[in-house]
Amino acid sequence: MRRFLSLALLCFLLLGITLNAQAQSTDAASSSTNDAAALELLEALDVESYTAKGEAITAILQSDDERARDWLQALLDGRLQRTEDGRFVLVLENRGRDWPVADVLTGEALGEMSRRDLERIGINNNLRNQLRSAIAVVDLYSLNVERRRTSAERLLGEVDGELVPTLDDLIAQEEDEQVRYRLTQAVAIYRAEAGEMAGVEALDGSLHPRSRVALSRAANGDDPVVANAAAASLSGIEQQLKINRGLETLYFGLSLGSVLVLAAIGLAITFGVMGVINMAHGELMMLGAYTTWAMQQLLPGQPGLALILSIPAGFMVAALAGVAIERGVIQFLKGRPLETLLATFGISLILQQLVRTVISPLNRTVITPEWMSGSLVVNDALSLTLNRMYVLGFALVVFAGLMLIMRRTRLGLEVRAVTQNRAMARSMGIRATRVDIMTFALGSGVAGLAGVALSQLTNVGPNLGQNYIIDSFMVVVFGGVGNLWGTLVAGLSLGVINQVLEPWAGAVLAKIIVLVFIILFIQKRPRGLFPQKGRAAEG
Amino acid sequence: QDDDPIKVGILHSLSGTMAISETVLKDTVEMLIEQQNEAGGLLGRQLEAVVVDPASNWPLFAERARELLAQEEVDVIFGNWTSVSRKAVLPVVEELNGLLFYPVQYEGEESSENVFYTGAAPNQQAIPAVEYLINEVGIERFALVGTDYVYPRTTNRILEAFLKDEHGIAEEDIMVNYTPFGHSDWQNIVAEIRRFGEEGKPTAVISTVNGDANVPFYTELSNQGIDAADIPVIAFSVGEQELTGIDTGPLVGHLAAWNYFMSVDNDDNYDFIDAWIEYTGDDMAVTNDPMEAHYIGFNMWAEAVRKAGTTDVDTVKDAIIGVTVPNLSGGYAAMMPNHHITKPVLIGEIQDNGQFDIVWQTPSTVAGDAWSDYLPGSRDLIADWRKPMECGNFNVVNGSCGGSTAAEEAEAALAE
Amino acid sequence: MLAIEKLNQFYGESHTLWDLDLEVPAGQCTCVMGRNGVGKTTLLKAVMGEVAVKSGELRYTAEAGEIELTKKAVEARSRLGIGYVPQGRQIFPLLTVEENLRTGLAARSDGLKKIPERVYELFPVLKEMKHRRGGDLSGGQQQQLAIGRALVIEPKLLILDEPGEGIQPNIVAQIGQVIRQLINEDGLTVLLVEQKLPFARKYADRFVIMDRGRPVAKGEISELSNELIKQHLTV
Amino acid sequence: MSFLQSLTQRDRVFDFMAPQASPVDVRHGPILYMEDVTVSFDGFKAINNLNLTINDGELRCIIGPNGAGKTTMMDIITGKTRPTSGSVWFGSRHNLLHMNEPDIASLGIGRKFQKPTVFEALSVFENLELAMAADKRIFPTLTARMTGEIKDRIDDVLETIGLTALRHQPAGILSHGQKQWLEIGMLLMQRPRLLLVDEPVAGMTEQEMERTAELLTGLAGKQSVVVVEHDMGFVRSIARQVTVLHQGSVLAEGTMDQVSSDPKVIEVYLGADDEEAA
Amino acid sequence: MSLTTESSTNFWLTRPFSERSTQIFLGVLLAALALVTLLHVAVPPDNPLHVGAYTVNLFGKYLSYALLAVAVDLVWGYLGILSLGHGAFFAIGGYAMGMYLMRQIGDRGTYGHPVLPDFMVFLNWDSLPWFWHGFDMAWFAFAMVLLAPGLLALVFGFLAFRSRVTGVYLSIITQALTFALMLAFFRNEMGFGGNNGLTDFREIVGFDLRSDATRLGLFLATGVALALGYILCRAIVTSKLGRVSVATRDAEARTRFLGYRVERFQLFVFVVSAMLAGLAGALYVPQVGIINPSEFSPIFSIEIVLWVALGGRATLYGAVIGAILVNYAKTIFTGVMPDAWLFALGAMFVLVTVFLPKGVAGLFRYLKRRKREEQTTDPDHQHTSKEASA
Ligand SMILES: Nc1ncnc2c1ncn2[C@@H]1O[C@H](COP(=O)(O)OP(=O)(O)OP(=O)(O)O)[C@@H](O)[C@H]1O
Ligand SMILES: Nc1ncnc2c1ncn2[C@@H]1O[C@H](COP(=O)(O)OP(=O)(O)OP(=O)(O)O)[C@@H](O)[C@H]1O
Ligand SMILES: NC(N)=O
Ligand SMILES: [Mg+2]
Ligand SMILES: [Mg+2]
Repeated sequence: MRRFLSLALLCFLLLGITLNAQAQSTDAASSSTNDAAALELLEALDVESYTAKGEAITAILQSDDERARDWLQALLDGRLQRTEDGRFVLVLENRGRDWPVADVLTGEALGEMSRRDLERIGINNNLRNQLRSAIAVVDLYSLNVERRRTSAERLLGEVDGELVPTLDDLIAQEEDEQVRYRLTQAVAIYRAEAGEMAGVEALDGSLHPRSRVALSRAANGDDPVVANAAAASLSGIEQQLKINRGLETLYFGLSLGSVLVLAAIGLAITFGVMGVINMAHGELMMLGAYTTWAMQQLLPGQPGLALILSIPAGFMVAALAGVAIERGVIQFLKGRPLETLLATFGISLILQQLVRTVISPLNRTVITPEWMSGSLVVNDALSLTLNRMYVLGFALVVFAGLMLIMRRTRLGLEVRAVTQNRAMARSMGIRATRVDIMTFALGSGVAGLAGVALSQLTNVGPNLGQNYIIDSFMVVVFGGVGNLWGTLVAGLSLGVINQVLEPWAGAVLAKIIVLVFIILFIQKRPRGLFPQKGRAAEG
Repeated sequence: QDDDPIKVGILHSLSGTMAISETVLKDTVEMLIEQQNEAGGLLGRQLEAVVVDPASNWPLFAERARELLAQEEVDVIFGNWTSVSRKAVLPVVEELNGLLFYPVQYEGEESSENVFYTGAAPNQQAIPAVEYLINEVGIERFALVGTDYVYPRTTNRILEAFLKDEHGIAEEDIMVNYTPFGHSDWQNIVAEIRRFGEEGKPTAVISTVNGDANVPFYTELSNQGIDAADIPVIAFSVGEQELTGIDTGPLVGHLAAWNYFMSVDNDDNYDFIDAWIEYTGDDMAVTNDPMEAHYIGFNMWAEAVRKAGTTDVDTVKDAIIGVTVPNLSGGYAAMMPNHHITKPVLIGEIQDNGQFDIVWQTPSTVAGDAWSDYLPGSRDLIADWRKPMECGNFNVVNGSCGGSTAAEEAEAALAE
Repeated sequence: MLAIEKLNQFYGESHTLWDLDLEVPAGQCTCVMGRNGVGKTTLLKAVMGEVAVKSGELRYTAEAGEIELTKKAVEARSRLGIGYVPQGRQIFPLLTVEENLRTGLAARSDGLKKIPERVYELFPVLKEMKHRRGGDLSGGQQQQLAIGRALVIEPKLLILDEPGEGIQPNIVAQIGQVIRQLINEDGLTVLLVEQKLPFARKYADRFVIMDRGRPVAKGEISELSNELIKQHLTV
Repeated sequence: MSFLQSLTQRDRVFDFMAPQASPVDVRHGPILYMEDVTVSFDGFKAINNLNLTINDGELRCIIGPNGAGKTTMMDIITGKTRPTSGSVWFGSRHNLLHMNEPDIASLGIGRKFQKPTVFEALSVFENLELAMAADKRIFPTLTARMTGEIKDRIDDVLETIGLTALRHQPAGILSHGQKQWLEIGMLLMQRPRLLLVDEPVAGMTEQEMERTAELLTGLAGKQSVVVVEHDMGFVRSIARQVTVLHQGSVLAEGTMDQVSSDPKVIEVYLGADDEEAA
Repeated sequence: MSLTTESSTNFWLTRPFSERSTQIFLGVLLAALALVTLLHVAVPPDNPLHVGAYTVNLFGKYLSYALLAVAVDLVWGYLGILSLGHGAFFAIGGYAMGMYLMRQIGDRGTYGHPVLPDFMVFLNWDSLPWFWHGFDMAWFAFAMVLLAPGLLALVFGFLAFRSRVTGVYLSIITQALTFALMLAFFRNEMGFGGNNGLTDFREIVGFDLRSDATRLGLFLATGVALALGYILCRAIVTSKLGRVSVATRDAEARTRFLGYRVERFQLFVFVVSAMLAGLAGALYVPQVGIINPSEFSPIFSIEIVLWVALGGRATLYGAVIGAILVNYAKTIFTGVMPDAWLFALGAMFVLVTVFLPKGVAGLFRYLKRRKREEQTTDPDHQHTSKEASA
């Protein structure tokens, strides 16, 4: 399998034609005569045996049909299907019971068909690999730089001796820096594995895993000079990798931390500042997450836009729910903070079951928009996942916003006055009721925002809230109740500690250690990371 | 008396963490009962569902089971998902002599007189899946990733032994990792898997990750760019139901091993799916393996009742061994003397529509093995509930029935 | 300025204020006196609305005319120009001195955003300790803060519950002078609870002596004789 | 300490077996001795090189401007605040800086707080009961009985503080002045060697002030009393020796007449028209 | 708080018996125990009045929850420590009992190993871990039921109280404690059966756990334990120590200035409470037939607090009422309306908090006061009646 790519490339080259050259010379008139041949090619795919299918793929690759790439892509995506009357169709949208289809050969839309009447040309992972390689081969000659980059990348570790001269030619012709670099690297990997000094030298400092595999093979080779050079290269690379791994762990930690911060920051308002032990906080987050889902249902095909709109919408939905909770229950519990625990726990049960009954007990799918998936590649050994980077940034923005509101607006002052001495605050003319509503709405709304962010990382389901409530309280308390900075620092540091511990302790033990750490830390600082100091706090 | 409906207990969590998986099973049994009633009931009597909610709380499972058997006096129970809930219920059904049909794949190492295991035992899922990876895909390196509880632990132990002994896989080519329930931060583990797979050998992940932890797991896999073609993940707990909560686009090609897929091309299956969609009123509703298990279990029980002419537990228990009913994948399921059933093993690849494409299946059905051949303690045990053996853990080496007779003897001694 | 009529107040079952009548004339300082626990603080709280009254009327003369206070919410009362310095200081312990003062801005009708300089002039220690938390201040400093905070409102009616408590003598005298000054120059009305006779004698215009929840003697401050004191204030 | 010792000296292992605190050693005169004490809060020196000696049986008045550090000084003596530097001795045996609040309290230092703090959920009677000098370790407390003698004492104190009628009311409902009295009552129940009284007459009428004065002067001699007060009339009526604190250190010390004619004291504290307040 | 201080001159442990509330409580409890026994044993099964084994078992479970709630109320109601981790002590007591019951299985397990419990054979362990030794002896196991949670509470409490951790900080670290223990017990390496926990019990001190007589016995034993636990707690709260606790709850610092070593009082009460919780767990396990780490889950501990709050904090009998009420409601609701019972339970929590600020016990006291008020309606006598009511 490993060598399939070079094989395919070779056959392809032997034909001595490139598709893009071909594409120009083909005209529409010849397509009908081609259809019979094309049908034959496709027929060959509709067999039981995967080996036979593999051969059929090669045949398609070798044919000079300009639609070959599209067919292969359709096959790869599982959209190449057959109707009962033997027609090959392309499934345009395969969700639900009836799917819209189009004819593969003519491209003519055929309306919707029942999935019962369609039979898919199945592939397995082997064929998938083969297809990818095949497409890559075609793409190596593509005019599109992106496609060339992808296919050059695929060549790493897949090159064999026969291919080297061809690749050297390609390198000479290639204009794009990146494609050239990858192709050079691909050749170097082959050479290093073959024990050639040139290969080893070219791979020095390369962080790509394939290079490392090649170098370690070279290091075990017979020629002591090459082996030594390879070993030296390797140890240099290991050093680099260690640094990269450290950075990666830090990133993991900050990103886990940002999730904790997001989950906790709303609670830092409702619990930390207002003193309401809000057990329904998690369910408010859940509402935010479901809002994202609902948005995506409302705007099918535009997951990104839906996600962006979910930010204000999630805030509003959760904030309104917060207002309802405050008006309906919490206002009657003034001065009885512990009772809020009881009531909000009841509310959280109700909200959970409400979602189960009204929507579904099952998780909902929230789609990650294109621009949020994948990673930002820093180098071959370090890439930062984009969705988490967005979440990290989002958490910081939300934090900064809250900080501004609490520090710079009158609401911040008034809510603190009201919680510290309600009667006196009212005597000073502060509208305590309004302050309560607004603050609770703010805290709840932020929970909603957290839910929007979480929908990109984890399950959107009725249990979402339950999974975060304990952690949230822990972060708020660990940071020091009533201190927003504390929440930020606590969340981020717990995240980092957890991720640093995880590789050597395992996920379960790491969690236990973090909990024990919290217990011991509180012994040292009985009022959290950033305690309220002085007479005032001691009361 | 004879006109009284036959009571069918349904013991699935409708709230709490397991509701996500179990609610549909409750609906499935209710649907099957409805269908049966439309077809005239059983023995001329109507069936009546008795639904309770054990709320994902294990002691509550025991309590509800006792209520079903002692208060409601149901004739049979369909229920449970997690092994721990089954363990909690087991003493109750044994004491009150009930019938329990358990529909979920599990770790084996159990055979009770009163329980019928319609889900897969490890030899009906894990072992064939690994055979597939080695023989068909050419995998040489395995990351065993699971949730930290008994089912993954056992499965992985069996697999480790199997990989080393039968396929000569080296210690360093096996990586094992456990995470807590509901684990949501997979960054480190996925990075570790990625590095594990970058060493040059074809690598696969065998996932016994349970329930809610799967969504963040797969999300992280796709974000860190782990593609099914590079490092395929084969899962034993991810079915169509779980996929409804995941954006499957990036997961295409990852695998699952089950005994049934919704995509099975078979008319019985299409009828079942249509009935299900109609019953739920949801066009998007999916079916999955434990649902099929209940379908088989329900039909087996109905068949046994018909055969016995009564719902009496002891009679049905004897009658059901050997009963064979069609499964949904075009074959037949038979109840074995060890209270496990025969099942085909299917490997499917995830499609971007949330369905599985079946890429491989065992040539014939596999009989469930209550006691694993790969574990030292259980190698010598067999279960056979036919007369005269009537034992769930017969030790073939010393030729005696393990704990059960000892217990009976003690009981007898106490009674005197 | 404020006329109280037939005021009855209960704490649970215990009847604290009994059919209380009281007149607080505008532009004057009325001093309420009485032994511990007779209901002085309760009376002031009833005026502020911090405790609910069972029956009676509180007629307050504001710029807009006469207003029945019992129907007004607490926060509305301060917006009508009533400043309150409660017993026991009741500052916000975790707010800084400055923030404590800023809370008073809520009740101002002119929407002023800055703390009037006059407050700092009167209590320079507050300016010095602007950024310290209120709860960290010494007892006397807190008392000064409480008075300063009430003055931020620029009240028409100032209610003071033992304002001199815990304050050093020269500042007590100064507070007295400021009160007089505000009364004389700005026409402020003051309702004062005070136990210390010298202070009352020096700065109040009228006195009311309370016992068991009702006034038992009242008059011009000059009429406050040792006789009366013996009769009502001795235990 | 050897293992054996640790077994025999079980009072060091199990606190509830420890004997009552050893008596105060006042053979050398002073019962309280503060030397070079400094406290700073984030750089602000609330107490600055304070030196103060209280003799056994003395009644000492301490006055000084708001924020002079009077309350902070009491906080140091009772273990609430740890000084930045300096030493504080109770008698010549007990270094108070090495002890925590309950240890210091059981040595015989009682305190009335500036802001009255009582146990609001407990009745007036129970407040006094808890304050009473008694064995305050766990098991004696658990098995303590209410004897007639104890009841009589509490009744006496209730009489003194004028709260007999409210004895079964929760202390939370008391008026401000009543709480002040209750705190004084708790102090009396405690029978400490040294009483620290922070502003005892705030919110009291002239007559109540006189009663308090009598009470405190009556205690002096048997017990040592330190009074902080801003009411000059009251101070004059009880004071023998007066210490003036200013900015955390002693500004003046002497009899009331000496102090009140001191121009520095007049400037920072009394003000020009002190005669009114007197 | 109507503490009858003056009459309480007798021995501290017998003091509660002179209280009316305790008399009523014990009377009701013993009557209930007797009634259930009678209806179970003497009334034939086909009679509608017959109480079945299922119900007896259910009541036994409620009673052990009630004891647990009493333990929580002791620390929360009277000491002001909101423990969100009491489930840990309950579970540890339960595990101690579970280990004993596992050892009682002997060679009757599925693998027939004479010493090792099934899950150890299954995990391929060759010998019993050290901490399992001794649990084959009833006296040792029963001692551990009290000592193990007591010891954990002692160590944990010692650290926390010494450092003066209070309020939410204390609540959260108790929660962290139980959370950490839950994760630890989930681990198979811990040697407690992992997620599956301990099950399949056969007999207890020689009695078959599956017989109705044993079940009745366990129910009665739990009832007696509840009565004794209640009396002990009552004795503590009516003693001077109880008043010190309340003082600590309201003004911890002030209590220190009176010479009480607050942290030791807290520790004492906390340990007593943990032991009672452990006892409750030990009685719970044989009745429900399983112990698994989910008893350690923080949500369970929060639920316990909810029972207490719902019944009425700081009354003890309120805790009992709350525990029984909530769990009975759960039983009923999950059976009668399996799809919607969370709505009912959630609504119950909300309504009780809003309309019964002092819980169900508060309602009782309110009704009692109303009755008394009706007897003395003369408004002029209000002052005197107030004093008389004290
Ligand atoms: N924790 C603290 N943080 C900052 N400053 C403090 C703190 N505690 C006390 N101070 C300051 O220390 C000074 C001394 O306070 P202290 O309470 O001892 O004064 P005092 O002499 O008792 O005054 P008063 O007569 O007003 O009661 C004050 O200026 C106060 O603001
Ligand atoms: N919350 C309350 N509940 C019940 N009774 C209360 C409450 N607050 C005060 N009281 C009682 O009401 C009476 C009057 O209290 P109030 O505080 O008005 O007295 P006061 O005249 O201000 O006394 P002082 O001079 O001591 O401040 C007192 O007997 C007090 O015990
Ligand atoms: N049996 C299981 N999957 O717990
Ligand atoms: Mg007052
Ligand atoms: Mg002071």
